Amino acid sequence: MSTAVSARAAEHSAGLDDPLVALDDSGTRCPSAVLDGHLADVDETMLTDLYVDMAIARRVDEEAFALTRQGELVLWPPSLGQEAAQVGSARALRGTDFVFSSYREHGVALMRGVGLDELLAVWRGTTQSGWDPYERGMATPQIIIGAQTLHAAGYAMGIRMDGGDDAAIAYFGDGATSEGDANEAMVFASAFRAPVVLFCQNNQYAISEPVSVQSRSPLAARAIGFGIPALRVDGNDVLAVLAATRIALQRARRGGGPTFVEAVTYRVGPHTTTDDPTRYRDDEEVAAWRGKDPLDRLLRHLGGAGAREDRVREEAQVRCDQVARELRTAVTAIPVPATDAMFDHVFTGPTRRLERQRAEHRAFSASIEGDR
Amino acid sequence: MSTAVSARAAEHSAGLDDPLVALDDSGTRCPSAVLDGHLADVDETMLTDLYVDMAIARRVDEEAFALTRQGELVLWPPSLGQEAAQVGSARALRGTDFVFSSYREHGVALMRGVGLDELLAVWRGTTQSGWDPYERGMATPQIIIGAQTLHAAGYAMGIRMDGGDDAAIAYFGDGATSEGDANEAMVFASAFRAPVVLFCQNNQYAISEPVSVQSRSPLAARAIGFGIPALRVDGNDVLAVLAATRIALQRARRGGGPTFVEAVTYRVGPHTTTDDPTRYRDDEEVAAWRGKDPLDRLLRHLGGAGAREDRVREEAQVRCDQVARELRTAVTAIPVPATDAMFDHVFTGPTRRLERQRAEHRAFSASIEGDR
Amino acid sequence: MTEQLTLAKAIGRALGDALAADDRVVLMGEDIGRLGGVFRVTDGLQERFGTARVIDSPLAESAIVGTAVGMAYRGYRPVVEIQFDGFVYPAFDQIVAQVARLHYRTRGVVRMPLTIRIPYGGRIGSVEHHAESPESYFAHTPGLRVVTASTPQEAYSTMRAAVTSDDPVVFFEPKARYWDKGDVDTGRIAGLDDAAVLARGRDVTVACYGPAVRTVLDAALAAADEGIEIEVIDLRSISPLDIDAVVESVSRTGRLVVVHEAPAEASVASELIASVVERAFDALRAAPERVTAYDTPYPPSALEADYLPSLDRVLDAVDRSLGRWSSRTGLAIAGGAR
Amino acid sequence: MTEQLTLAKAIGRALGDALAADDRVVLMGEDIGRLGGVFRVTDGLQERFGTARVIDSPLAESAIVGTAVGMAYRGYRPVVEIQFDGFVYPAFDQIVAQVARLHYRTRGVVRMPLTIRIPYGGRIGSVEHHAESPESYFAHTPGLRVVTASTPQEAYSTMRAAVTSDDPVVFFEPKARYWDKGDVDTGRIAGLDDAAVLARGRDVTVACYGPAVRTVLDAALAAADEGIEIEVIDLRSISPLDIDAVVESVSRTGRLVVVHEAPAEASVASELIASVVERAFDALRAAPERVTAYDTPYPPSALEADYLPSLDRVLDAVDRSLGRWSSRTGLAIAGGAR
Ligand SMILES: Cc1ncc(C[n+]2csc(CCOP(=O)(O)OP(=O)(O)O)c2C)c(N)n1
Ligand SMILES: Cc1ncc(C[n+]2csc(CCOP(=O)(O)OP(=O)(O)O)c2C)c(N)n1
Ligand SMILES: [Mg+2]
Ligand SMILES: [Mg+2]
Repeated sequence: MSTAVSARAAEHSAGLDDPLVALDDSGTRCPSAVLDGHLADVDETMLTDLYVDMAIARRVDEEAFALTRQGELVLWPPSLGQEAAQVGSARALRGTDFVFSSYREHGVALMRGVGLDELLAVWRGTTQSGWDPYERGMATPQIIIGAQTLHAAGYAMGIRMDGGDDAAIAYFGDGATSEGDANEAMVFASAFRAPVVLFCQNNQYAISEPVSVQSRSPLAARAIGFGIPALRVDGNDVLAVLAATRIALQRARRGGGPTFVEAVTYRVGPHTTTDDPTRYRDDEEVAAWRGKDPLDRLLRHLGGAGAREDRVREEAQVRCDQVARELRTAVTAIPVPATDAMFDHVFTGPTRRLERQRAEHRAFSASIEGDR
Repeated sequence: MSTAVSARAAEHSAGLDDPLVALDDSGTRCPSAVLDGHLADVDETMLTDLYVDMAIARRVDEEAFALTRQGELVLWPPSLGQEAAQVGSARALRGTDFVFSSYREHGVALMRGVGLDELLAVWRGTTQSGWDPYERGMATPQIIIGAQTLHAAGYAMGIRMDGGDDAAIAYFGDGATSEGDANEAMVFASAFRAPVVLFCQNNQYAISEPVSVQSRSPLAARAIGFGIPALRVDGNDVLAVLAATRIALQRARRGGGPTFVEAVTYRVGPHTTTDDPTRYRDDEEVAAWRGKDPLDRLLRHLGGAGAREDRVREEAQVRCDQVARELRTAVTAIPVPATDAMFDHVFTGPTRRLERQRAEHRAFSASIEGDR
Repeated sequence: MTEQLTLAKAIGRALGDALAADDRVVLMGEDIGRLGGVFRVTDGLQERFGTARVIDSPLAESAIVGTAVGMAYRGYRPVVEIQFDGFVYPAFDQIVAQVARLHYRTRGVVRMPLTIRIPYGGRIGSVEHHAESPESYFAHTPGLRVVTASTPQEAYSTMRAAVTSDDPVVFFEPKARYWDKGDVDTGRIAGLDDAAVLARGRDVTVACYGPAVRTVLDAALAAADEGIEIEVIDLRSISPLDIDAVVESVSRTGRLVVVHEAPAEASVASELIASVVERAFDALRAAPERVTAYDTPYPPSALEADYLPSLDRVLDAVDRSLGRWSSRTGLAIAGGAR
Repeated sequence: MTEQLTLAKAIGRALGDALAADDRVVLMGEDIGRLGGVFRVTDGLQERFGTARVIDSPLAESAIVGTAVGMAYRGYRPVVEIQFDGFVYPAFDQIVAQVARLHYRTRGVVRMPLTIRIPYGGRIGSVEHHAESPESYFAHTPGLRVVTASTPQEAYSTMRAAVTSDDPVVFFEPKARYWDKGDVDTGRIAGLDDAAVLARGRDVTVACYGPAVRTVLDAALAAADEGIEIEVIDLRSISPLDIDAVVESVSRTGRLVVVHEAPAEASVASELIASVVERAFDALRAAPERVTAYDTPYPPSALEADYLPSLDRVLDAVDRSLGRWSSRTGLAIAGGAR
């Protein structure tokens, strides 16, 4: 135990007072000693891609929200407003990294190549996992707040054991930082110098509770006390998020252990489609954050940088409309499992008890079909 | 959420690099800007009392250890070496404060007026609680690591609700800081500005695991990230511990919320009477820490301060011998509960199920007495 | 005073009345204050009683229960909410190793008058962890009272009793029935020990609780059409169980079916059957039957109707118990061995 | 190769052999490395396999299990230790909501080949939380295999099977039997499904597992002196239970006694009785009996001998089941209704 470790953690931390920015609200590129070295490859193509990715993430979210209102999905936790935090961080990853997310990381999932049907399936109530985690390098949604942070830390411990230079990333919310699991994840990640990025989207709310209920001090500052460097970034600035995640990943790959990234953002929509945020927050607050919209900001930047804003917007529009059409086809094509499937995969092989119950259920189903 | 809170926490913290001391290893009184204001009332009488208290705590520990070897107790977790941390902190409390400890705080219990029979009863296997928590202002030993930190935080939240200026104190070890509960306790204590002292005795080991397994950075530093001021003190310096706890209590009573105190000390004995520390640590390490013995240090200080060292030692000796005699009487006088008592107090009143089981058990007992 | 209330509102009323009746009562949980809870059960209570008594807590279940333990030490009577059934497990240690045992541990000195409210059960068409029935875990834990309610009146009366009880109570609120309406007499405070016979019948005893009660009552009506009389027992207390009431009933009917939404294995249904068999073996004329969830994790909601006990599955079990035709036995002896 | 080993050493041998056989096996827990575990079960393994494969972890059970889940995702087969029975509850969420369900949740894609080792059970004369039998909680949880062992050979063979299994296994190690010695053939690897009949007998079936097995075998010997033949079934797998084996036995004996150290309510014993009654009602000639801990928290160790099933309590239940004199029934029909 040495003060050197916290000194090192503090030294490698940044943005605790004012979140790091690469693009200010007006879209102007601000120099950043911390971030700039990790943004050298950003060119117009990349900026356009980032914009299109965010636009698609937003459109998928809007469409899914609408589908829920139409009864096609049972529930939907919108990611509206968090596109920069999700796209920026996910774009920093490589295919062999592994993502452990909560339930709101639709943008991240899309970046990992998750199909639209795969993305919506959980929310249609037909399955608890929409995709193959190994195929996408991403675990399926975790609903127990904080639980996935330990999985990410453990996965990263595994990476160290087999000597790879992959990294794991855990996505979690501001509320999650209060859970024992999220704190134990910091203990283990730090103790084992696990190559993991602890990526906190501080979207200001845990359902109705403002982040001030969870903590009176910045969430990122917490990490330093665990010996983990913290980067606090403007979460609506896709470049800042991209750069911070790259810094964290680089540290992880080089054996430098975990990094905590706090992306300061805002959940513009309700917690889920069943929530009514007017009960706990003002329109003004929402309006103020809408002014910091991540897509608008990048678009302004693209304009300022000389790109044809309307061309980018149009390209995005075309892609989004395409995605929206695909999505509406995809949702109805999601298979409804046979009832009998509820007995599958409890274990890796059959057990007498469950096969008995399966048989009983079959006989019963057959009986009521003929009978009543 | 504001950086101001962590700034305030950091500002009110001290000793993170080098633990605060009032008495150095040689017993010399060192000036301390942080501590001295809280040691103004320390005179020879108080120093003598502190010495005698520590000597008694040590003697009780030694006797209990011996009793365990003789089969009179089922287990004993020795507090040898931690007398300054326990006596110094407990002496800072007042009667209406409330203590939540783990299993090793025998010194604290003695300071709270816990009787020798009460202290030993749990370790004789005849009860799970040796004393009335309300009578002593101290909950009985907690064995689940970390659980009591939440109880202390909640008790302190209660104090705030009823507007008292009492405080709660949680005692826990270095190992306990890894548990989710201990971290959640910091979240709640900080969020509710609870008047609680989080008193960590870092005795360097959790059973066989050195504290480096738990954390690569100082435990006290962790608190600051939660917005909680931290004081790190030489835990073998009874005056430093006394002062730090007083500072923490004063803050609590004045509405300033929680404080984390890390007392850096050493578990000189085995983890419990069933442990064999030679399997995991060197004799040299133990010897080095024996050199920092809290009793010797205070005695040297008393000598240096002009008090008659041998008089103090003698006074302590007389009191200790007295206590040892009482203790040996007390242990055998601890009542063995009637078997039937195992059915008592599951609920506050009888239930049919348990009364049935009680009756069955009685009938059965009667039958085998007569029968086999 | 009698009033028509939903079950959710009846609980809210009970909590409000409890807060008004006793200063030591405090409420704590995630989103219970400003929002009034995700089911609006605590709607309006923070406005009425202030943020010091109706507390929005940080997001940490172990701490919610653990700090409530500390408050109880200080003399409070905390009522804490776990937002959904599936989120109680992080608090498991504090519940089973602390709340359930402190009275016993301290030989009766410390009391833990905590109420742990848990909206529970399925059939709300939601996602994983929002539809579970974890009551058997708590029933297996000595030192906890575990209760539920099947109507707005029961919910009101039992919640008042739970908050007043000096024992820790885990109160499972049947969330699928939150919107059921019924008359509530706020003068009625229940006991926590006794089952209630909701319908008398000679042929089969069906014991159930919480959300399953309505299913069973419906089944009893359907059975009546076929001339079969079901005696419906609402157990109300899940632990301790009112075995006497069930034994008394079975001594008349000779047949027992137990219905709940939790999986079967090592469950409350297992317990009830084991206990009744122990005490009324000779009275039993047929093997007791369980109608429960299957022993799989809770499936996606698209399948929950088949996973949970249904009216038809209850009737099937009743038939089996009567030796009439049933899907499982394949018997087709109409009228059965009555 | 056959060798005399204590049960503790047999488990250590199994773990060492598993580490040697498969690089993906890793061990993690509190004090399991340098110290070799508080019971020395993992003694020498860190020296042999290094700190990367035999890991002393920070003191946090939820993290021990939760990070093991992550390792399993990465392709490892973690074997984690919970130091004592009473310390498993902080990990409850990770075990029941993650470990038990990930295979189901992902429709068979993700496997959780975790082994969770828990030294359990009483009669070691220790303090609170060191003598519990929490297996019923896990038996009630779909998706977990729950096993134990009663001899060194069983411990070896079953641990090898547990580590090799692609299902998550909670392995309850009967700590009071750690020092029992017996021959161990390291060539024998068990299955995880079947109960074993340890003694044949015509009069009563007694089903038990783990630390209770020796008690029951002793009781069988004592009963034999009185001319009563007990058929002793060691269940071995606590979940799923081998009901077929018990039903087969009961179909011959007509009588069933279930013995375990956990409290009775909503327990494995409740389950076994409910299941056997369901399937062998007509074969039963007397009410099945439970000999378990009472439904109180674990008492101080001074009282544990009376709290736990004893030879005499087993015999008393056997007598009761045979309709002979028993303390509970007060019957005195020597020879009984056999
Ligand atoms: C252990 C647990 N407790 C409670 C909940 C209920 N719940 C679902 S989302 C949520 C708020 C989470 O807030 P945050 O971590 O900030 O994530 P966000 O929803 O803002 O993305 C709560 C309390 C849960 N899912 N899991
Ligand atoms: C939840 C829990 N896990 C594990 C244990 C077993 N155990 C008892 S003491 C101990 C070490 C505690 O170390 P520390 O917190 O430093 O306190 P110390 O014993 O040094 O006073 C452990 C692991 C326990 N009692 N509770
Ligand atoms: Mg949030
Ligand atoms: Mg320690």
